[in-house]
Amino acid sequence: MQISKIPVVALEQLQNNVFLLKARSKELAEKSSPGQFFNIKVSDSYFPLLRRPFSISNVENDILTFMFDIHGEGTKLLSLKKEGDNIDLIGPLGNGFNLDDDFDTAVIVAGGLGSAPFPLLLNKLSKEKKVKSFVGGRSKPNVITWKLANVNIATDDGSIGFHGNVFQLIKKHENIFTENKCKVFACGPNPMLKALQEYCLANNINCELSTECAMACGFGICQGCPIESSDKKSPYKLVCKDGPVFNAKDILI
Amino acid sequence: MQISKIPVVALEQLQNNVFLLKARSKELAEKSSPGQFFNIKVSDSYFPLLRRPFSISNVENDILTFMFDIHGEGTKLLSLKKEGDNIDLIGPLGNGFNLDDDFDTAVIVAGGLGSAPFPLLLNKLSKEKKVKSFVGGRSKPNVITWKLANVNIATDDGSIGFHGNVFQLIKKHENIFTENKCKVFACGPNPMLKALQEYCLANNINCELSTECAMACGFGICQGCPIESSDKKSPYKLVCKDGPVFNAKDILI
Amino acid sequence: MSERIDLSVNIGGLKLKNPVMLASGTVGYGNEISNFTDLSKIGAIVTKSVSLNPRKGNPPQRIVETPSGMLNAIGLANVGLESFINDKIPFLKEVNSTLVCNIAASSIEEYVECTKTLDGEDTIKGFEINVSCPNVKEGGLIFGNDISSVGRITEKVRAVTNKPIIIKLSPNTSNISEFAKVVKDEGGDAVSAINTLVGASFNIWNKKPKINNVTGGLSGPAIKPVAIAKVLEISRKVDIPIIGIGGIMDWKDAVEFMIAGASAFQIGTVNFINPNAGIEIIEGLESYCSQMKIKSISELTASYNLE
Amino acid sequence: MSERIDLSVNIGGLKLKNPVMLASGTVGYGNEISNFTDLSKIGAIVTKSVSLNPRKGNPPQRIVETPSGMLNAIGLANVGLESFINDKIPFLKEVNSTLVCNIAASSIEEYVECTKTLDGEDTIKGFEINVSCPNVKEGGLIFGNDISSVGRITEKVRAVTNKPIIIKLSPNTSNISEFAKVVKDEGGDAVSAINTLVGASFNIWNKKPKINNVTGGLSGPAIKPVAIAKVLEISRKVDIPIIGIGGIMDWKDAVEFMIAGASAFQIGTVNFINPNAGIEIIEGLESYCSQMKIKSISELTASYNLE
Ligand SMILES: Cc1cc2nc3c(=O)[nH]c(=O)nc-3n(C[C@H](O)[C@H](O)[C@H](O)COP(=O)(O)OP(=O)(O)OC[C@H]3O[C@@H](n4cnc5c(N)ncnc54)[C@H](O)[C@@H]3O)c2cc1C
Ligand SMILES: Cc1cc2nc3c(=O)[nH]c(=O)nc-3n(C[C@H](O)[C@H](O)[C@H](O)COP(=O)(O)OP(=O)(O)OC[C@H]3O[C@@H](n4cnc5c(N)ncnc54)[C@H](O)[C@@H]3O)c2cc1C
Ligand SMILES: Cc1cc2nc3c(=O)[nH]c(=O)nc-3n(C[C@H](O)[C@H](O)[C@H](O)COP(=O)(O)O)c2cc1C
Ligand SMILES: Cc1cc2nc3c(=O)[nH]c(=O)nc-3n(C[C@H](O)[C@H](O)[C@H](O)COP(=O)(O)O)c2cc1C
Ligand code: FES
Ligand code: FES
Repeated sequence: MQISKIPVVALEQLQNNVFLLKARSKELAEKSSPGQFFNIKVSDSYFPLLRRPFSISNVENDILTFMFDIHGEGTKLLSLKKEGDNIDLIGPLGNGFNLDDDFDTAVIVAGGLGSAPFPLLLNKLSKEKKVKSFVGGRSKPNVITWKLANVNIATDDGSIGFHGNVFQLIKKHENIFTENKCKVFACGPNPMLKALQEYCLANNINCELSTECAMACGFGICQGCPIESSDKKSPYKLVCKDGPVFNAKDILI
Repeated sequence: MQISKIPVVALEQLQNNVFLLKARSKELAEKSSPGQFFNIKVSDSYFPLLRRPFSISNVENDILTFMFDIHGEGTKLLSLKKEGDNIDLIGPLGNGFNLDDDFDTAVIVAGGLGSAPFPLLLNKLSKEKKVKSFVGGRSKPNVITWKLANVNIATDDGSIGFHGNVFQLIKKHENIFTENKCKVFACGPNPMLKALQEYCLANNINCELSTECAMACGFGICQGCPIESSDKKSPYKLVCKDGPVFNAKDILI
Repeated sequence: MSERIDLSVNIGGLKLKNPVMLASGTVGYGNEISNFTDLSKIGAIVTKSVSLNPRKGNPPQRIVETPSGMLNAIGLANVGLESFINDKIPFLKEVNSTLVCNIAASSIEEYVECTKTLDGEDTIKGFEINVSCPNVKEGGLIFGNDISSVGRITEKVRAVTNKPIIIKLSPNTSNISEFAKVVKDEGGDAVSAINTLVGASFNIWNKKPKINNVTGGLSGPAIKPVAIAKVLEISRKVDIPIIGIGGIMDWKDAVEFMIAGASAFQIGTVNFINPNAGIEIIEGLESYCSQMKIKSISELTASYNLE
Repeated sequence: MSERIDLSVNIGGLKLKNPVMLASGTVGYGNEISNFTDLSKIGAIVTKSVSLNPRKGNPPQRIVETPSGMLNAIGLANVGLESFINDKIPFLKEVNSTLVCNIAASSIEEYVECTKTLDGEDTIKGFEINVSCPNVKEGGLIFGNDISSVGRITEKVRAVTNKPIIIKLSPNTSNISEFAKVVKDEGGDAVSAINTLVGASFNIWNKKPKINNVTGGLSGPAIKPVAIAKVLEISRKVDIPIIGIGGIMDWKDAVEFMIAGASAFQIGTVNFINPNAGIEIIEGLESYCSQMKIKSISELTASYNLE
């Protein structure tokens, strides 16, 4: 957890509106684990004022990759970075996915940009584990399968893969949960996370959810990013510090 | 006077901290006259909020040139423009130099970036007129003589040319005012303009001064840019609309 | 295209073809800005504050940029009532846009005198009474931050005109809705909110204020959240039409003000940067309404959902 | 290098090694930010507002970015007095930075109780009394915008401690200097100005407020000109030490506040973006002073030149 300035080595367009920002830092590459994020300063001025949080999408040798789409002013500026620029970032931040649990099959569930953290996760996953990925999107161009394995696709409009949402698709493959010792790793829009959470809790499936929330600091000093704890007596948890990855049983979405 | 978006054709470093921004517009090139300015939007967002005013430095065919140094946030952003970008600008604005008076010798007086408007002036000046230029700067790197003719240089530190300020240099060449029918055209810091104004009024020399002032709109709607009129009874004049070039006898500096 | 959207609004009797008004002090008297934009399409023009006698205004420096904003201390520079009528109204008449005349004064009598004199001008469809200029020694905030003065000004001006009266409120107070309440009680037709916030800025090298007047009025995007909160406060507490002002740069900002309670809105600082902003906002409003299936823009006013 | 510049300041009895303070609510209890910056070099840390009992704070969304600013409605989420003493003070003790404890409350009795309880903690060198939080239903601005409440709170808190008392003032008022005056009259040692401005923002697609609490507090560079004007107003009218707060991003902003009248200053929002800003500001102040031939930074306070 530190402030660093590291050089951009490439800004690539992965597809459509999705970009990959690659930057070099041996030290940060070594420290990063799947599900953690960096809080990135997108401009040299104080406009936009706040940093923007992005998951670490992948690490290859000393290259960190971030995956993003153009959403507003901040991501637009990020998409203009080019080789040779320096980016100023804080991290790695937060608690990522826990890969040490007892499971034999990793079930990846991603909606839209929710695919971002999983290349690194698969990278770090022990080679003995099986992987099953479910990836959803509005339409074909929104489906991101970059570096995922064993992918099943769902689109709202049916333009590719299953016609429906990713949760419905998973239900069609329910048998994997009975046939394997699964752990679910999910990232995507709240309705998706919520449906998945309910399902996993009801069926006693180990499940981790990567959550999102507006953030100011990203490291626990502003209290801007609360998420309701499932333990009604305890106060809010902080997405940036206690998360962004939570076990499905620990939070209310 | 209109809002235009025109393509940048080049961003060149003239010297040291001085840049030339070249952009193409046949229409604006035709409309521009020496001493007028454009109010340029330096970014695509509303940060910085206000446009930045720049004199038209030169016009060659359909290419407009602006000359600037990096002063603050706005000029820094401007220096990052590159071929293919579009710039959004309002103008040509204001009243420029009057070249139709009765004179045979144009005496150009420029301090620092005050050299900016004179390439176009010389360009438009009838070929019969003689030109004599006096250019001052703090030190050698601050002296800008781009496209000027018959240049005499003064530097505060004596690193090139006369050791002293440009006004002292002119006094050493006083004879030009008696030997010719001169008109003085001046642009530069206020103390320079003030000294020159006093001198020209005392010696009955026709003299036009290009003035500067913080501006919001640049075209007369905000009243942000007053300059004292020498006619005590009349209210302020507006630098953007009534100027930026004024006859030395019309204003108080 | 879908059926025509009704953009017209009625602000306490002031009928406009659309809710876009150009704010006082940011369009002069219309001449210069008409080079850049079609004033006949704009809902209304609010003229630069006029006072009984001409005012020279403050010495320079009058403006300075701040983060996402600007400070100004123009000091109500204006041509005075007589020249306004003789020299400025004729052009404004031609423009074919609804005209609201903004009046500033340093005494209640002066407000009354100006209003009375201008009441006969057909071209003027309403008055905006500026009780909130932060940049003059007399009048200005001494009135604007005192509830009873605002009440008395409203009452006295009401007595001399039947045209719509809008009182332009100061944000430099903790209870703007109480000011709106007194305006309503004394017969005012609407309030406009907000005028600029008092601000200052120093040059750290010579320790002088950057604005010659020491303090100035802060405008632009920086103040938008404050302005939205003020409009919302009035909307929740007082039943009076509100004209929202403060940091509107585009149609999205304008929609935000209407949701927060405004019946119409004014754009100020943006005119300096994009003098055609008003027209672009009208276009943006139209497509927003058609996307949201809003038939009449007035449905938007105070449509906030606070659960 | 030239001779050492004296950066120490004395704010009504509160002695700091330099004028840089980290603002309440923007450094938590010091732990997390200590990963990024050397807290032992900072003039003082002002802790997150503590109340008698723990507060859960407001439901999300608590923050939203605005042009050059942000709105927050944290709702004074804090661990409560007991846990503050037991769990947080020990870390803060180690840090070796001067500690100012910020107290928020919903009754005068609660202010008094908290101050009394904390008075015995040696680590705490002074109290900042927050009478100006815009984001809670009880207390907050109901106190902060009422002169007599501010007077009574100062008086009662004064009675239970001899340590320096700083009252943190609300900017959401037309006459901040009158509040500063009552603080002085009732025995307060200093004022800090400003807390956040009330602001709001709406999502135009679902018409809901972006901040769950509807309104929030505006901080960051957007408010700097307003804060400078408030500090200047107090400085010109009341003889009391002022701690300047609002939109300070770098040493230049800090110098501006000191010129405008501040004896010290606090940095808030900038910590979120650059958690090492405090140290960078100290370095900037040193080189500014040496350039300007200022031997002691306290010479800068209220050094404005208004001609
Ligand atoms: C822990 C975490 C990890 C993330 N990882 C990724 C990622 O790998 N790839 C990716 O594309 N996006 C990711 N996001 C979302 C990303 O931060 C936003 O898309 C981005 O901040 C949008 O900024 P903007 O200026 O383009 O949009 P604007 O809408 O203009 O931003 C305005 C404000 O809202 C905030 N904001 C907007 N959208 C979001 C959002 N979805 N979540 C949180 N804050 C938001 C911004 O940070 C900013 O403060 C992540 C968010 C979090 C919290
Ligand atoms: C009519 C006119 C013509 C000009 N022509 C030229 C030119 O040809 N070349 C050139 O380099 N400069 C020129 N200037 C000055 C130029 O506008 C400023 O250097 C520029 O605005 C600085 O912007 P910034 O953001 O880099 O500096 P900052 O200091 O960050 O700007 C802050 C604010 O102050 C204003 N400002 C700063 N310096 C000046 C100044 N000298 N005059 C007016 N406003 C200022 C800016 O416009 C901005 O609003 C001209 C100014 C005027 C009024
Ligand atoms: C340069 C300038 C001059 C102004 N002059 C006046 C004025 O004469 N009368 C008035 O009522 N308001 C005046 N205002 C205030 C604006 O009408 C408006 O209330 C304010 O600028 C906030 O809106 P904005 O953020 O869109 O600019 C002026 C504002 C600016 C920036
Ligand atoms: C997220 C956040 C939380 C805050 N919490 C508190 C608080 O608990 N108590 C307090 O007195 N001020 C609080 N403040 C106000 C700051 O201390 C400071 O007065 C304000 O942010 C203006 O300074 P800035 O512009 O440097 O941020 C908070 C500000 C922010 C942004
Ligand atoms: S973003 Fe600041 S505490 Fe989480
Ligand atoms: S800059 Fe607006 S009137 Fe001159």
